[in-house]
Amino acid sequence: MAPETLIWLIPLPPLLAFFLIVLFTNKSKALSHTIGVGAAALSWLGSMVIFFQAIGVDHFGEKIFKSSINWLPTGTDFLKIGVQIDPLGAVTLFFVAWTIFMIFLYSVGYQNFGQPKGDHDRPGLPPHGATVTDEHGHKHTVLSVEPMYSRFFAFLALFAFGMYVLVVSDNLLTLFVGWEIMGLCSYLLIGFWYGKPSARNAAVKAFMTTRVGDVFMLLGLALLYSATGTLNYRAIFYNEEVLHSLATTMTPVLGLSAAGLIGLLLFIGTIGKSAQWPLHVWLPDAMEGPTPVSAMIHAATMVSAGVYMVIRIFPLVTADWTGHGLTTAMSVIAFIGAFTAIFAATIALAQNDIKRVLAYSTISQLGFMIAALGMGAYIAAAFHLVTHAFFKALLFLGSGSVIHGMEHGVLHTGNHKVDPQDMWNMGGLKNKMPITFWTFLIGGLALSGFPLVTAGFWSKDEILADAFAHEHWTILATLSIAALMTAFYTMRQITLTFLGQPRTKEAEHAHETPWTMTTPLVVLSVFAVGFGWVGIPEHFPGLGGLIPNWFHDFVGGTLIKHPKPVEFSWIPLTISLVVALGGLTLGWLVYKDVKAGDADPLEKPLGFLYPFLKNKWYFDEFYSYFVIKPMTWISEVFTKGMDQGVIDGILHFFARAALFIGHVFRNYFDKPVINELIGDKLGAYWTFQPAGRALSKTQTGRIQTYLIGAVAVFVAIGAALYLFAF
Amino acid sequence: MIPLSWYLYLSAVLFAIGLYGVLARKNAIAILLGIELMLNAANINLVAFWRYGDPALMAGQVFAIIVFAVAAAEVAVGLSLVISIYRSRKTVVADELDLMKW
Amino acid sequence: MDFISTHLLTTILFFPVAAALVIWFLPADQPKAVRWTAFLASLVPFGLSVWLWTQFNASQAGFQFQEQYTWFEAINSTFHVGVDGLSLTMVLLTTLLTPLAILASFNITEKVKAYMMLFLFLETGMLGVFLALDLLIFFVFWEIGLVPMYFLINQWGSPKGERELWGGMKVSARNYASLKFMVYTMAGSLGLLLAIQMLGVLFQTYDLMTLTEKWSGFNEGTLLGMNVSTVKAISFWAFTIAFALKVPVWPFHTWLPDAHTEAPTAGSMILAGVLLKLGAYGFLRLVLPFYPVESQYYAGWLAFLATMAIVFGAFASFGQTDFKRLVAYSSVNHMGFVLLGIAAAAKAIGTQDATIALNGAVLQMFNHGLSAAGMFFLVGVIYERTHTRNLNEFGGLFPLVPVYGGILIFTSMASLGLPGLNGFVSEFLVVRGAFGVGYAGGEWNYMAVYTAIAMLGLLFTGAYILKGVRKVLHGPLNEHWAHGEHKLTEINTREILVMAPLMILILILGIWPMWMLDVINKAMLLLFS
Amino acid sequence: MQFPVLSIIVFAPFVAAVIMLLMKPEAKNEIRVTALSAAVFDLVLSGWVYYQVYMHPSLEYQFVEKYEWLPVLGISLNFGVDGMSAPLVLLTGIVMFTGVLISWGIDDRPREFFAFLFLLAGGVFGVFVSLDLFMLFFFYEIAVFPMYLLIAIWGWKVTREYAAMKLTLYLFLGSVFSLVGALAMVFVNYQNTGVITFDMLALEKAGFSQAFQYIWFLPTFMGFAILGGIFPFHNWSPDGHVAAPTAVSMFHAGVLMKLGAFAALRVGIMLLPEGAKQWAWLIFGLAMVNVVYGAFIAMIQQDMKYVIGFSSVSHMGLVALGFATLTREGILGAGLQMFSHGVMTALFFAAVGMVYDRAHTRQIPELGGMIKPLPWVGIGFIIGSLVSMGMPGFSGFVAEFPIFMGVWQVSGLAAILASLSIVITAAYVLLVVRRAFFGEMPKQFEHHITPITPLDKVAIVTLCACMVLLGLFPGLMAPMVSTGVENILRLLGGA
Amino acid sequence: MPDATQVMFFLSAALILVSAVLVVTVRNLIHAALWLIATLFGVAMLYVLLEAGFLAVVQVVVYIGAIAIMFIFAVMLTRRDLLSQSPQTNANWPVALGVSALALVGIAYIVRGFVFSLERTPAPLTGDTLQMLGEALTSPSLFVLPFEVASVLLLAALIGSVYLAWNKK
Repeated sequence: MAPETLIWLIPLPPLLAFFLIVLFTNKSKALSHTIGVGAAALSWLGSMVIFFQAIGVDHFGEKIFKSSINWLPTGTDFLKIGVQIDPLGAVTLFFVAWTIFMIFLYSVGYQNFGQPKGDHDRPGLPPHGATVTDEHGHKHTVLSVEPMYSRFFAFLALFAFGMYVLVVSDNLLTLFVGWEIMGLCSYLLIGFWYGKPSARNAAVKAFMTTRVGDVFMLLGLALLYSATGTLNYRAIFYNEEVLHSLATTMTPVLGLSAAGLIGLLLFIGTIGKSAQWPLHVWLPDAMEGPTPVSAMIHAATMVSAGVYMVIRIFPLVTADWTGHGLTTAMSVIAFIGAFTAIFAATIALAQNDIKRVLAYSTISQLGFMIAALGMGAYIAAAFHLVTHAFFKALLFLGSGSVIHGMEHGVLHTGNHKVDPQDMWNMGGLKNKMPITFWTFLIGGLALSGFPLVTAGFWSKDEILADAFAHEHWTILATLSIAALMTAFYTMRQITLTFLGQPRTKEAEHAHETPWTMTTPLVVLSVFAVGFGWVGIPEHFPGLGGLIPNWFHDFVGGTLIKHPKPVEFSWIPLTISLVVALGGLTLGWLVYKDVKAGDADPLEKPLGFLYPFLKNKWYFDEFYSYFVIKPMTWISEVFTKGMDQGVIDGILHFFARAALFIGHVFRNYFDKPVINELIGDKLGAYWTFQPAGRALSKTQTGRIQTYLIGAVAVFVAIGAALYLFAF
Repeated sequence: MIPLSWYLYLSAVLFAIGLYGVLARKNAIAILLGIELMLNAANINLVAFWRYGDPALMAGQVFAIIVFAVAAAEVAVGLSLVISIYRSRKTVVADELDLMKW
Repeated sequence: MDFISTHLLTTILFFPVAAALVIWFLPADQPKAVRWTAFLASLVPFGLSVWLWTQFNASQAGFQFQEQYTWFEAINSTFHVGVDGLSLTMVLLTTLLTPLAILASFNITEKVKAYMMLFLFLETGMLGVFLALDLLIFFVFWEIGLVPMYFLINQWGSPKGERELWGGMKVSARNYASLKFMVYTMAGSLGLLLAIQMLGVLFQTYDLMTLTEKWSGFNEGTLLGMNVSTVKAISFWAFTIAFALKVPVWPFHTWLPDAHTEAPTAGSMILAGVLLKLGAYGFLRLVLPFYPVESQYYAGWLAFLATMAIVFGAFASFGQTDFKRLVAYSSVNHMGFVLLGIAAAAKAIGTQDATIALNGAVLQMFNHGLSAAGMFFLVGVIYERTHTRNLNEFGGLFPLVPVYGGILIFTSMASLGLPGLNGFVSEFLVVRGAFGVGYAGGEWNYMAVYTAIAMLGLLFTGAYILKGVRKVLHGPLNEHWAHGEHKLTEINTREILVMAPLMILILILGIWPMWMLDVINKAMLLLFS
Repeated sequence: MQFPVLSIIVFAPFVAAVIMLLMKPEAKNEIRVTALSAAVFDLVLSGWVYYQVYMHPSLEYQFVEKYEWLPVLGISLNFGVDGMSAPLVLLTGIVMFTGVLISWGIDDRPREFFAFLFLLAGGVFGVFVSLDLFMLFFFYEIAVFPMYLLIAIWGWKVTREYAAMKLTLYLFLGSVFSLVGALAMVFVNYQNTGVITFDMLALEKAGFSQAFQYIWFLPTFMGFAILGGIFPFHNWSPDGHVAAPTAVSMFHAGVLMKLGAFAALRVGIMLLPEGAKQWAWLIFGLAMVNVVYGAFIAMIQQDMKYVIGFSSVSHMGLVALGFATLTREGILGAGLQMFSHGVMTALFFAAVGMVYDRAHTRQIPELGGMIKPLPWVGIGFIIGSLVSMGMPGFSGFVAEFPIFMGVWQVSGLAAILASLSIVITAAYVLLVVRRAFFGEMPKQFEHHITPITPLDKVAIVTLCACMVLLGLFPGLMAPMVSTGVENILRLLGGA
Repeated sequence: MPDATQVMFFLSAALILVSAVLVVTVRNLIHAALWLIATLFGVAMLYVLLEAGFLAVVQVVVYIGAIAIMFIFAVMLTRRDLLSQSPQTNANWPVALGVSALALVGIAYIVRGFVFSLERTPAPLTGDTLQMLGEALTSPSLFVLPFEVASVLLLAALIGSVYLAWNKK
């Protein structure tokens, strides 16, 4: 079928899966995950077809796959929505499809499919494990299946749907739709174990924090739409004069050009979604969700979506950019990115939770990409996005596997105090779970940019090279230090987790996880290594040119002005080599012989910094103090003080006033004046009663007196008649 | 010969006198007497008009007769009233008969 | 049939009354019969209005299916009804929600007859407002709608609850609420009444179309000793306040939380679903056409009020511990967007941005009708089971009532404006339109600022919605509801049947709003350009 | 010589009264039946008259009958109805009918009660239809006089003497003023034309001098307006309402006050149009006070009858207001309001009476939950209150709306002020409804509230029907009234 | 120079008036009754002058013979007052006087302005007036009805007075 049609179809299977599971099959776990994984597979298949068709076309950038339809009538014309796959879309689709598929597969194992039902498991809480008796009659506890197994896959499917929509859409509106749907899913999945207050709060936090970004993004959309009359990528970003006019029209806001303003507004959306400083706080808490979800969020979907969007709007941000120096928007972006990169890295140094370390590493890696975009390194950013997606997914799934293994141990010893995620409880898992170890190692190396082999090296190196080439020294410096730290904490993590001796009984009883979980690890580790090779710079000594810099050529086609690759220089290469290897060795040296119960070796040297870092620079406290509290307070004021106090007060005042007036009228005027004075006194008492008394004298009751009157009157009337009538 | 007006004036005066009697006298019977006078005054008029009008028409006389009858009736009833009142109240003084004053 | 097709509107309009009269003669001791009669009867207008929708020709200018009968010729007022795209949408909403509301109130046990009759009367009252093409008739129905609602709140409202007035004087909350609702609204419509009278005196007619052209054209000279512009300004505010009160717009909104909270479930469904729309409809049908100049001049104020409504509404809603109050305030917040759209349109009437804003506003009216009704119903469902609305007494109910939880989340997301569900489309259009107006041709004006602030409100919308969901469904399970006689029962089929149409529409409108927006859009184009 | 329907309508009650007085006082049921049949008879006839006038609208008086009565003084029994009076004739018929129905239970000398009631009714009919000034007064006094006895004998023990005397004094005092005014007209007319006539149609054409009209309008109009409850002289009416027995209150508020307003219109405005124009401002002002003042006072009353009494003051104020505008809409509205308010208060008092007969209190705080035992009464009262708050769809709105239109033409500010009363009215009637008919029923009333009789139901339904019908189809009355209005405007020189 | 009839008239008139005045003034009721008789007699004389012989007879017979005597009886029956020496006129007799005078003036005025001449001479009588009277009283075309009414009146009065005066002890 025509690729366009196919593209339309790609997002649908997950959606259908969602509805099928929610509405019908949620009773049957097997059916549900079959549907879920099947749907993922279908989308994956479709994506692959599209991807390969896309790379089949040369100069794909000019003749992309797109089709669109009218969606909203806006006065005389229509707001169109549609799908499109351009080079950027294609690669995104590629890694998204892979990671999502892998994560689905992984989830089956992670949620303990096939395991018995938990003894006292309850929906909304992580499974506690179930006791089984084996053939020897030994009772022992094993992992129990997730009570909301089907629902998990439903949400996951919805999540996937959101991401696919975002990727295939040809305009920012539908992108936003997918974007928000993912927001919902992150909410649902982070709060998957809503029974835990921490999870519940994390979910709300995630949703709200990202929503802060989304609101501004929506504003940006509205502005862009009003400015250009469309939201279609091609119509805006692939259109010189539109970009130019946007760049030249000035706005009252901080002297930004319309392009810049819109760019920044949209970028705030990214800050939220991609957890850039200062809206990064939700991402670590998002670890409350089941690990596949973390992988989903961090690697495959949400956070990548943020970066993806910035890459999309790159032409807007860089509109009328001469190539040296930075536009205001760009510098803002670059600053945020760079700062986030180092800031997150520092925090990661002091974390003990295996997943949180990864979380902060994600933040900092995203910082890298954003910084790259900020300084105009389009390709590099995109490249790092893809590679990062792969190895970060790998790392998360790996850590999930570790945790799973640890849980085994925990169940075995039955000591539930032990936190299976705390790296200090681990150690020496290398032999217990080899596959996990090796894949995790690959991932870790990729993350820290281990030279030449790993994908991470190539992409990160490219960023540094770009920074160097365009002489953004500060950025270069910052990123380099960040990279150093990255390598350091990665090694710290690996060492603490896998190397050395088990520091706890649980660690000793951990063991390898089922194939459903290990297979994805293997697959992803392949990409974590291999995907770097498609983007090796032309002039790289030795390797350069063995494989053409395919990624650069291909993705570069997305833009009108095909960005020219930076010329090779040794300095950034050395830097990246040094930081990577240096960091790794340093980490290994520091942590190689940590014993159970030891304090973190960094604690002493860092001094007061350590708690500061450990507490994430106290950002959560800061927010709860300066944002949450005031907000609740204000709402209190509005309801109690404003509505029921002032406004209702006024109303009640009117009511009382009316009553009072009535009271005054009646008791101070009507009764005394009208009734008493005029009516009774003046009328009756002073007039009628005297008159009556006077007249009553005439009423003698004697017939003759009456008779006299009668005759008199008769005569009188007679006289009158006589006078008038005759 | 006598002009009609003489009769008329005469009856007028007689009527007035009777009226005065009716209005001024204390005693119930005296009041009745006054009424008699007035009736007679009327009668004089009737007959006088008969005579001076068209004698062929007997209206004047007829009504005079009817007045007699009325007078008789009036006296009969009146007096019997007086008597019954006298029985109950032991008086026939009109002034004392002021039950009408409520 | 021929009669019906020629008298379609009057049939739709008065069928409920007829049904109510029929119900009157049903035995009072047969609530079942009464309920079902009411329900089926209320389905008829729905069917008819769907048919009306199909028969309606969107691209034809002016009103269709007009009917006109002499009514009060002594003051030149006729009974004149007709529909255009705007009223058609609202009619559809009304006739859709009424059966659902009636179905939702099947659990009413006391005075069922009266209840159902009132409901049907209410439907007629609301429909009348939407259909009227005569200002006087408009007002008649406008006011008459209050009566049934007053008694619904006063009689079938939540029996518990007290409201403290001045001096420690306490009154039962539902009495307070109902009286406040009635008197407040009447007071609000006083200005409207007076203005209408003035127009009638001025032009000796109440026909909407005639008035529209005459009044909006009538610009110089003096009136009542003031020059026309002043008079027009005053009467503009008279209209505005009357409608703003109904919408309701901050600061005229305080009747709403009380009324909503005390009203019976179905009552609040209709109240939020349709009655609030009357106000917005008034803006679109009367204020903008009558006062193009004034509304443009005062658009800033309208926008200000709208923004206030959005932000304060959101904040206030977030501050609630009473679930129903929370939802009630959310109405303030959502209707704020309608007004924002209207204000934007007023500012730049006739432009494309204005049209977009209006599309958004009207669609938002419809959407809010769906989602708010749904939310109130869901609150009602849980209230009926737990007899409390205090959010702090819930918690972690999700495992007990997964289906209910699912539906609740779905509906909340709709009202939160999640893309893919209806709320988003309309809110986006409003924001887009308003911003477009604020950014007309590279020229910036206050509308942009207001829009920006309104977006802040949108953020807090999320906050309170999530607060609601979080407090009810998530978190550690409040064991009180887990077992024993308090055990929370799952939402039953009837209730699901009430929700189903709403949810389906919410979804459809979210994904494919074209079918409705097209009608609205054409209407707006015909009306305002 | 057509069928003398009007004189039959007028005299039937008198005849009925005489017949009843001749019946044995023990034969209560026979008496009641007689009363009822007479009432129905009149109702039917007046309905027929109404129908005829409705069917053949014309500016002329219809069903005109003229019998010499005292030709020497130009007094004749001269009957006729126009668009203004026909509704009032119908109203009287209705109130008479319902009044008889709801006073069925009166056990204390029903013979005299009904006799006096019918005297009253006959007088009222007479006033509405007579085109002869003298006859108008004649019937006016006949109508006012029985009130005294009805209140003093059958009234509420506590205040009946006071109220009865007060009422009589006020009304006679008023009528004296008007009488003087009327006689002045007749004499002046005699001097001008050398003809003594009390024929109003003739007097309309008399063309009194400006000065004369300026002088005499006020006493004439105010004299009657007192019975219409105009402001400084309104106080007899609430006290009277409170003291009067139910049926009498119905007549009193329902018809008598209209009597005043109507006579004020007929004699005051129609005979002295110039004076009316001259003094309109004063009447307008007083009426404004009525409207607002009455509403405010009604709001703080605790006694249901007082509430309604003062609401009547307020509503009759609207009538006077309508007159005082001297505009087509205003007078039209006033005409409608007379009917609407008549029916409404009749219903109100009927309802209150029914409650009072059972609960033996009218104090709102002591009542409650009455709608459970007395659903019909409650619904009736509710409809009444909707009418009185000018709720569209009921007659009150149809009547008040044109009045306000008229007021607008005089002064926008006044319109705004007066409209205040609408809200206040809404507030207090709703409060009454809620406190008296809803809420908790006090213990002592449990099982003591007997259901109302079918007759009462008939009464309630009749009255409600009128209000709703008129509210939904103003066309049933407005056109007719507007012919009457044309008539008046013609006299006012087409204002 | 007055002719015989005039003289007769003056005499009787004088008799009538004087006695009438005495009737209403004298204190003793017996005398008053007696003076009444005198008055009635004078009236009878006038009848003669007016050539109404029958009436004159009836006057004498019925009035003087019956009525006047009845008065005397009545007076006797209520004799207690006869002894009272208190004035026989009530407090406001002057008013009474004035009013009656007024009445007199009124009547006199009317008589004066009378339409036809008061100076005409009576036509000579033709035929038997007594017979004519009889026919007038009996012929249905004339006055039989008033006559019958009068008789019924008499009867009623008769029964009534009997009933009233009946001593119920």
